[in-house]
Amino acid sequence: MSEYSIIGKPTPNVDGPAKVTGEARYTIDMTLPHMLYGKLLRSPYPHARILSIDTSAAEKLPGVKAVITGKDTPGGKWGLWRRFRELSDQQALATDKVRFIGDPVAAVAATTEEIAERALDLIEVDYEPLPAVFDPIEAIKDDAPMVHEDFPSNINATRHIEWGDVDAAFAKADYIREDRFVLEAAHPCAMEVHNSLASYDKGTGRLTVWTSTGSPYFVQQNLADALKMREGDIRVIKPHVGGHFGGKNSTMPDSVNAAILSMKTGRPVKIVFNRDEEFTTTEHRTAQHMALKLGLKKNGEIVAFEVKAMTNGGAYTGLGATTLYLTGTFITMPYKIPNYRYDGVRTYTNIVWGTSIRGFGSVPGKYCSETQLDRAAKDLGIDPLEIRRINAVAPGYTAPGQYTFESCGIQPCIEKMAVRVKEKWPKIEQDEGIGYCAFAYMTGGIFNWIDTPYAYSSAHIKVNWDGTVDLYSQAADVGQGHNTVAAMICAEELGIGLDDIRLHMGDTAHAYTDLGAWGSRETLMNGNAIKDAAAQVKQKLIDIARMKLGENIAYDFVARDKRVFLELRPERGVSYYDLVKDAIRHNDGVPLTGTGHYTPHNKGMISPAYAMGIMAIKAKVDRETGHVTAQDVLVVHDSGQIINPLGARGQTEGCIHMGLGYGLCEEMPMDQGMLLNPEFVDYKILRTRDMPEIEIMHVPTYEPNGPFGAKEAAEATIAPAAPSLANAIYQACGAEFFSNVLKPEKVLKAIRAKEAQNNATSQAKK
Amino acid sequence: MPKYRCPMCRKICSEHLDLARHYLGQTDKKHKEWLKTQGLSYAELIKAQVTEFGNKGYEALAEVLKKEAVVVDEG
Amino acid sequence: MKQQLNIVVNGEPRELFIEPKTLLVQVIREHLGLTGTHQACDSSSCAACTVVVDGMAVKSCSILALQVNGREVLTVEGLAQGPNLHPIQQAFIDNWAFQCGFCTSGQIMATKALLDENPDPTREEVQAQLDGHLCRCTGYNMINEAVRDAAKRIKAQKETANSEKGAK
Amino acid sequence: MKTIITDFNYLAAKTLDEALDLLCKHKDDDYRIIAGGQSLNTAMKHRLLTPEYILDIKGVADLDYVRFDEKEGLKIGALATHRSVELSPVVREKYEVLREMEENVASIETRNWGTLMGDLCNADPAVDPAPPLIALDAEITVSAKGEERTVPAEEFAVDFFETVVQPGEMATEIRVPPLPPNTGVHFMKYSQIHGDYALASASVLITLDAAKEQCVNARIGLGGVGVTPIRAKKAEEVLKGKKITDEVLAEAARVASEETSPISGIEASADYKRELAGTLVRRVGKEALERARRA
Repeated sequence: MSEYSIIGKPTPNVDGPAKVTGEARYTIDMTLPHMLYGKLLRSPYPHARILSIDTSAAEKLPGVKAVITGKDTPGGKWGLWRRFRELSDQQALATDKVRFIGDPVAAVAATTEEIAERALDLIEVDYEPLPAVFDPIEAIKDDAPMVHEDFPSNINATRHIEWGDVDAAFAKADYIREDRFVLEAAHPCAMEVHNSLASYDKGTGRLTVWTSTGSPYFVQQNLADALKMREGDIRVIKPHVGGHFGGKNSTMPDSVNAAILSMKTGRPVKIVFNRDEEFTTTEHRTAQHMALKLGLKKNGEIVAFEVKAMTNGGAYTGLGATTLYLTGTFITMPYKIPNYRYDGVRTYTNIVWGTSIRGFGSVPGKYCSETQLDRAAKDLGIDPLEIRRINAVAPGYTAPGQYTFESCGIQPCIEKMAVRVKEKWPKIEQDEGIGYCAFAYMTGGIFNWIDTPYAYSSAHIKVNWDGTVDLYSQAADVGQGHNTVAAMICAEELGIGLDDIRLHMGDTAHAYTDLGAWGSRETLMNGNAIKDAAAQVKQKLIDIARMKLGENIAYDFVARDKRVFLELRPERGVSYYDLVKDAIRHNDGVPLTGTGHYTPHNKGMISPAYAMGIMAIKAKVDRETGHVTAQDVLVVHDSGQIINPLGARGQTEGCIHMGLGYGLCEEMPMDQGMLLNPEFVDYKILRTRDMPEIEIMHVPTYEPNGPFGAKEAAEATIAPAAPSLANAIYQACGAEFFSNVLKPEKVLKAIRAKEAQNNATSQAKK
Repeated sequence: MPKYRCPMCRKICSEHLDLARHYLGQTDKKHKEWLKTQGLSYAELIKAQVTEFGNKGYEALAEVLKKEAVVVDEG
Repeated sequence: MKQQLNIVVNGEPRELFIEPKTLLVQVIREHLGLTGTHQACDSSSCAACTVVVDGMAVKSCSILALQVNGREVLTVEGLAQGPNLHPIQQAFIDNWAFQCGFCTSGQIMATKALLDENPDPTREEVQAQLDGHLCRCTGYNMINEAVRDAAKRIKAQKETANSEKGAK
Repeated sequence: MKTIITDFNYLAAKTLDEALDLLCKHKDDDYRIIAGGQSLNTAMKHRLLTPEYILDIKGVADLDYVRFDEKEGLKIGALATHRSVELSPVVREKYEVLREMEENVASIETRNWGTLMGDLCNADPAVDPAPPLIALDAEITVSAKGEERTVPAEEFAVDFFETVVQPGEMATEIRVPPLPPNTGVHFMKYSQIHGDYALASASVLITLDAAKEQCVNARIGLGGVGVTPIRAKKAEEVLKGKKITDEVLAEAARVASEETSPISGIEASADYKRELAGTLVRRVGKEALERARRA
């Protein structure tokens, strides 16, 4: 018998019935009586001063109820780095100048979407175009145009990490290589675009906002800043969310302007972005330049590693500063690196800004470091899997001043991979190769840039007379399956069934704080809070059971299968349902409640726990067209105790899909700040026929910081997909890549370059 | 062993290089402005640090801090 | 000038007066309030808005509603008959074939049309039929498994129904 | 999400005669013909097109056919959907290449509603049906009230999103002649993502002599490598009259790629597309040759 009755069992999604019948309501599906439709007028210039705005013609259009510009807004600036006010740089509508193509300058509310759209055409804006800057290397120059005043050379944030004696270690290294990389931007492309519905109550002065977000709490805080209101006068509700992937952490102009328009008109206002607005004005994975210097011993042991990163931040901060830091940390994992130095600078530029997209900084960095490691291994004549094994960390490993891996299954993961690869792919054909990448990722961030005074996560439980449990939390299911995980953890702790649990999630008015879904935090942080709340209720039930059974104080009780019974004598127990009734009777008719919370303490700079593993991809290259086929994927993953194997698999499959897209086809080419592919016609996402089958194996560990030993599941697996693929092509034909997006033409060029190099070498030998 | 205090705030470090690291990690105007009085540019120091391998930006600032940082007694 | 549109939606005859420029998806979502059909793009490239018209899977975002005059439209809301979920819906739940669920109604309606035509598709056939559907969450493999599982369930359901008939 | 905000007058025809009457009447107006309309509606959503009249021919049942007779070959009416061509038993039996082409046109949803003719009339240079129709020596009937003319497939598109169809006219039928004996045809398109627009596409038809030695006729259609789909006539000459070897195919491929004039885009440069066209001609030609030998 397994230790758990619910945890670890494949469990269908608790939101399933709603989602397969069309009954699930997303913000985009919602309307309110008397509702108006809002639209934003956006800048066509990457950088320009606003000289004047004439809204009179738009105001006269029948059906238009409000037209606002920057001067009509409360004027509060906001950002996720709330603790550092100078980095709270977003605003509802541009006042003095626009900073990227798509910066909003005016907003309209009208009785129909069509009238709102027509009204935008009638607004006249007089701009004075300013010189603009689009690349970090240009942005950091002395004479570069300044995107924000007070930020010389457009330096938005810098990060420095250092441990050991890097320079001395390089001096002693047997082998050193330096590589420079250019990483392309990618868009998260959630299927549901950003959209919000705001309803301001004229009588009470309070505001309710429904929005497609990963964190109702962040939106509430940011709205309070933007609107200069008390946060308690703002209620944010997260309905079902059609995808997040890191692109829905920041509060965007949809919710803020819908709120302002609702306050102006006294009517509910809904703003829905078009897909091209989604691409051109919402947050993406940052493009960056990276330089890596790696020092090894002859046997492949890493002795020193140095990384420099310059990221193309864009017009505002978002979570870009955190991403910059995490790029410098995830790139070291899961390896023993005795001497390490990282410097990162994030520059403001006149493009839409980059942020914390799925994988949170790990994706570009790992692409560079893992392709570099393969080249080093080849030069030293070491097998690529072996060099990863040699350097992989052991449980308890600490990167000085940064992070500690408590549970850590990377070594067994690599061993398992070595065995499985031999079984699965005994023969490699011409133009095929196997590429590897080891990886690790956090389980929720310890950071508090949002400056919350509250616990990082909390949950409240109410047990009713009939034994049904109401679970309240602000935690956000954005599609990752957290609602299912939350119900499972609650049910396991109380020893009841999923059918007993009623979820009330993602509403700032109904629950205490949770910081939302980012950095793979909900399972551990919200899970701990829920477990804590449930444990309080369980204790009350045990107390009643002990009293009823008259048991000795020394005997332990367990709650399981809807009973509470003696651990050593399971036949002596009481029905959960009877206990609940007794408990409520004993409590003067008050339902049983528990309030749990979790905040990490003394867990380093990043996270309380890390998931990790290794990926292998078998790929084939067409030497004539440059086409790369990812044929087969193997992952061995240490994800602690898996809560829901179905959900964990789903997340892993999805991460690999997105990771392969990063490696193969997703990019955001721009010309003078204008995105050239702002529709799915031109922004390529892998389709079903492009996806290989994926085999996922687990190395279970027990994570002491997580609920039931759980830690992050699967977000770790987005970063390794692209480097595994690039390494597979490198193994297949020697072609080397110093940027992601292996479009056929790039691959063909790399193959030709390799052939030319080989020819030159053989000529020289003659 | 002597310790050194940041000329602009209360941060105390035992090494000049560490103090330089602290200094360039600050994004407020006050810290940036003082660099100008020393003939240094915040942007240039960051640029030196991030565009070339090594610790060039910090080392340059550490040299200045060696002269300018306030020495704090051990006790 | 508004024109009359007569369509049968989920088995119910509907008579509407609409602007000719109205797209089928607008009729479904805005006029009829059937918001289970979603839109995720403006370029006819994602197939989230797929509904079944006269047995064919089509993209409701790219079709003028007047062009379906006189036809039968099936949306996700009309798939399950009576109190139980349709086997496709149950298979999608049991196989974790969705995460955020936003593209799911399109995937399910395309599956309905596929299985009506080909009751026992291979992995490759499912891929070929659902290739136009963008999904950002699942990586598609679990959808593919759900579709084939749904095929088995429908077959089993038919066999049970037949044997019950035979017994009578 | 975007909707069509341009108001237009909507006029629907139920027969070919009605359609030609409407076209005649609105010849001088700003109108667009709509069949499946999937490209047109998207263009209108983006306000790239803002016509005053929409002439709906989707209901013209007398043009919804896929027919074959031994003498005249295959006839595809203007309202036949992609899907009906794909599933047509006679297409499967006699013109396998058209089925192969259809299976990779966009998505099944698009093929269910969209017509093959509408796709040709939209005149995207990468349109999938054009190369095989060029290789098959198809011709397209263009009708106006009381008039009719036919145009070879390779001359149908005249520029980027522009065809020979003039105001007052509509394309009504595609006719594909019967395949001569000892003939093989193949089509391939390449896009990095399955089912996507072609970076380049090629279709090659090869007819061998009775001994199945010499190539007596060859036709090559290319897509995505110019402002319109093109016929690679010089490359055809390389094949004609020869025993086709790998070397001959390689030479034809080289010549074909020289006949292209692709445009650089974010997806690939002109140079890449030019080379890709050659690679496809070689691969497709080899399969067409095999098929001709088996025919």
